Amino acid sequence: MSAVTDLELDLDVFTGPFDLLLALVLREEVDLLEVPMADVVLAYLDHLEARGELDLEQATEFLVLIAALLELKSRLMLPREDEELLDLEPGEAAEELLARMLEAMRYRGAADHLRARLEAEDGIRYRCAPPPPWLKRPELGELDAVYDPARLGAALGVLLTPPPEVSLHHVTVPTVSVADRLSHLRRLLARGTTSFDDAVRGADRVAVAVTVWALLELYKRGEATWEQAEPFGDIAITAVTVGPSVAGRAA
Amino acid sequence: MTEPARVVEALLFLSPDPVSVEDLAAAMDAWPDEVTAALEELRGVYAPGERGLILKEVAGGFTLATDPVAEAAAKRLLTRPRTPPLTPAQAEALAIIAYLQPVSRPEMARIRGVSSDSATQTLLERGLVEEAGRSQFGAVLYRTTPLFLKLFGLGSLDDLPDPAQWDPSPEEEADLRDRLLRAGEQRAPAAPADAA
Amino acid sequence: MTEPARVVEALLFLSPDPVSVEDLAAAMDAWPDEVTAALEELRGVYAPGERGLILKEVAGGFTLATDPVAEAAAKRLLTRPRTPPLTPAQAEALAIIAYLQPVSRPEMARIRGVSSDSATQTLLERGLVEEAGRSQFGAVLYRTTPLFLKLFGLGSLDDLPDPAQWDPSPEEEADLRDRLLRAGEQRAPAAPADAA
Repeated sequence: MSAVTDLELDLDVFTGPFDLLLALVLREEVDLLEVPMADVVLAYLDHLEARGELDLEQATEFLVLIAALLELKSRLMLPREDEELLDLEPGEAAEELLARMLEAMRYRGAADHLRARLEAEDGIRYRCAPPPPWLKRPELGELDAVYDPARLGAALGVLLTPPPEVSLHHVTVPTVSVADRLSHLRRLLARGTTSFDDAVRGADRVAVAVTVWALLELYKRGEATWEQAEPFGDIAITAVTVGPSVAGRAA
Repeated sequence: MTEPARVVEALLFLSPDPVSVEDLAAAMDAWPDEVTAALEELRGVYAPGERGLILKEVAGGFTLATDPVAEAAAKRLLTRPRTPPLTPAQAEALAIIAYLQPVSRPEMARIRGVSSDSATQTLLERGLVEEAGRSQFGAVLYRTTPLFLKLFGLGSLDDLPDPAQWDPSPEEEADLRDRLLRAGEQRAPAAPADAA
Repeated sequence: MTEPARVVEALLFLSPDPVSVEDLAAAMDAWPDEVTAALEELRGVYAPGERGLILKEVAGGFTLATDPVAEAAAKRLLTRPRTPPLTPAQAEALAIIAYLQPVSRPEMARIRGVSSDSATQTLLERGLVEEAGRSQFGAVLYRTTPLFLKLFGLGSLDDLPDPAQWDPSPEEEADLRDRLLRAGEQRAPAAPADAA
C-alpha cells in the first residue's frame, strides 16, 4: 500500500501526500468540489514517469481510490435530497469507502485464484469436431414437444416492458427541463423586464444551471438580452420586442 | 506407451479431419519414421475389439473413430435433438425471431438492448432457427425451423400465443415490431437524457 | 477392456459436452452402477502419464481431454492458442460473476469501482459467462457457463473456494481504516483537534 502514500500533490487547494488529501476530503476539511481531479491524475502520471516502472497492483489501488473520489465528487455536483451517502457523517463515509475497498480486495484475491486455476489447466484441450455422418438428425415425426409456447409470449412481454423510472436511481436525473425554464422566463418577461435573482428564487442548484441555459437560448433566439452591472451582481433581463409575432412563434 | 505415441494419440483425438504422417511430423518436430513407429504402436493399442475407438487409415491420413460396438448407445445419446432448458437470453432471442421473422441480428440487438450473438448461435446449433437470406443492408436474416414448431408443439406459426396476454401496457395502435423497438431504446444503457 | 468401458469411451469421444452418469446409463440402457464401474476401468486405462488422453470430471459430467504432453505439438497442428490467459480486469469481472451470480453490470461496477463493460463483453464472446435474465430495473444479469467449469477444471460451482479467505486480516483492515481516517490528523500541520 505504498503507491499512493508517496504521491505528492501540489494543487491550489492542497499541498501534500495523496492519502492525506483523501483523509481530509473524507473529514470534509477539504472541499472535494474544489479539488481538480484531472490535476491529481496528471500528478500521478508524472509520479509514475519519475519512478520509471508500472506496478500493476499499485496502479489498481490508485484507480480504485480515484474512481471512488470521482463518484463522490459527481454526486456532490449533482445533489439529490435522498442521496444516502451525502447524509453520512465523515466517519460513516470513510466506513463506506473502506467497505467497498475491502469488497474489491476480496474479489481481486478470487481473481488471482481463478487465473492460477486456468493456468493449471494449461495444455489440456477438449475435442471439438462435428458429429460423424451416421449420427444424423432424427425424423421430425418421432419428436415430442418439450417446450411451452407460453415461454415465448412471456419473453416477449419482458421485451415490451419499458424499464421503471427508478432505474436511473444512482444517476441524477434533471428534474427541471430547459423547456420548463424557458416558459418560466417568458412568463416573467411578459411584463418587459425581470432579473436573474427573481428567475431563480427558491430554485435548487440544478434549476439555476438550467435557467442559465434557458437564458442563453432566449438570447440566441433574439427574444431577450441581459446586462450585469458588476461581477457577481444581479443580472437584469430585458425582453426584445421585435413584433407582435414573437410570442406566438416562441410558444 | 511411448511419448511420441501419446502425442500422436492426442493429435488424432483433437483433429476433426484425418492427419497425414507429414503433418504429424511437422507438428511434433520429429522425423516421419518416428511418427510411423508411433502410429505402429498406436495400431497395437487400438487393435479391433480392444477399445471403444479404432485407428483408421483413410485417404489423407490417420484418424480416430468409434467402434461399431457403441453405435446403438451413441444414437440414443446424440441423435435426439439437444433440448436443455432455454436460458432467458435464448428465450428472448427466439421470441423475437418467432414473432417478427425474418429479423436481423442488429434489429434483435436494438430490441434487447444487448447483443444476441451467442444466444442466436446456440439456437442455430440446436436447429431451432436458420438463416433466411439477407436484409437490404446485407445483414443475415433469421427465421424459425420446422424443428422449432415440432419442439414447441405448434402446427404452424399462426398457433403462436397472442402476446397480448403478457403485454404489460396494451396499445392497440402500434405494430408489435415498433413497440418492441421503442421499449428496447428506453432500456438502452446509454440513452441520452432528453433535456429539452 | 470390457464392453461397457469400450462403449463409454466411444460416447465420451463423440459427445461435444461432458456426459453425466445418468445420461450414459440411459444411452447404454444400463444401471448407473455398471456405468460407474466402466468409468472406473477407464480411469485406470487413462491414468496420468499413461496415455495421450486423460479422463476429466468437469461441469457435472465426464469427458476426454488431451494430456499437456501434447500441448506444444497441438499448438503447431491446430495453429490456434488453447485459451488465452485472462487480463486482471477480466479475471476480476469473472470472479465477481462466479461468486455473486446472477449479477448485473452496475453491481460489478460498484464493487470494482470502475466499469467492467469491455471485460464482460470479452467474457461473453469467449463463452465463459452468459446472460441470466434481467434485474427488476431491466439490467441484464450474468452467470457463468458450463464452459467456464470445463476450462477451469471445476466439477461444479461448489468447488470454488470460500472467497472470505482473501479478505485482509483484521490487522490489515485496521491499518486501512487508520490510513483513511487518521492519516489526516497525524500528518496535517494544523489539523483541528476535534473536527469530526
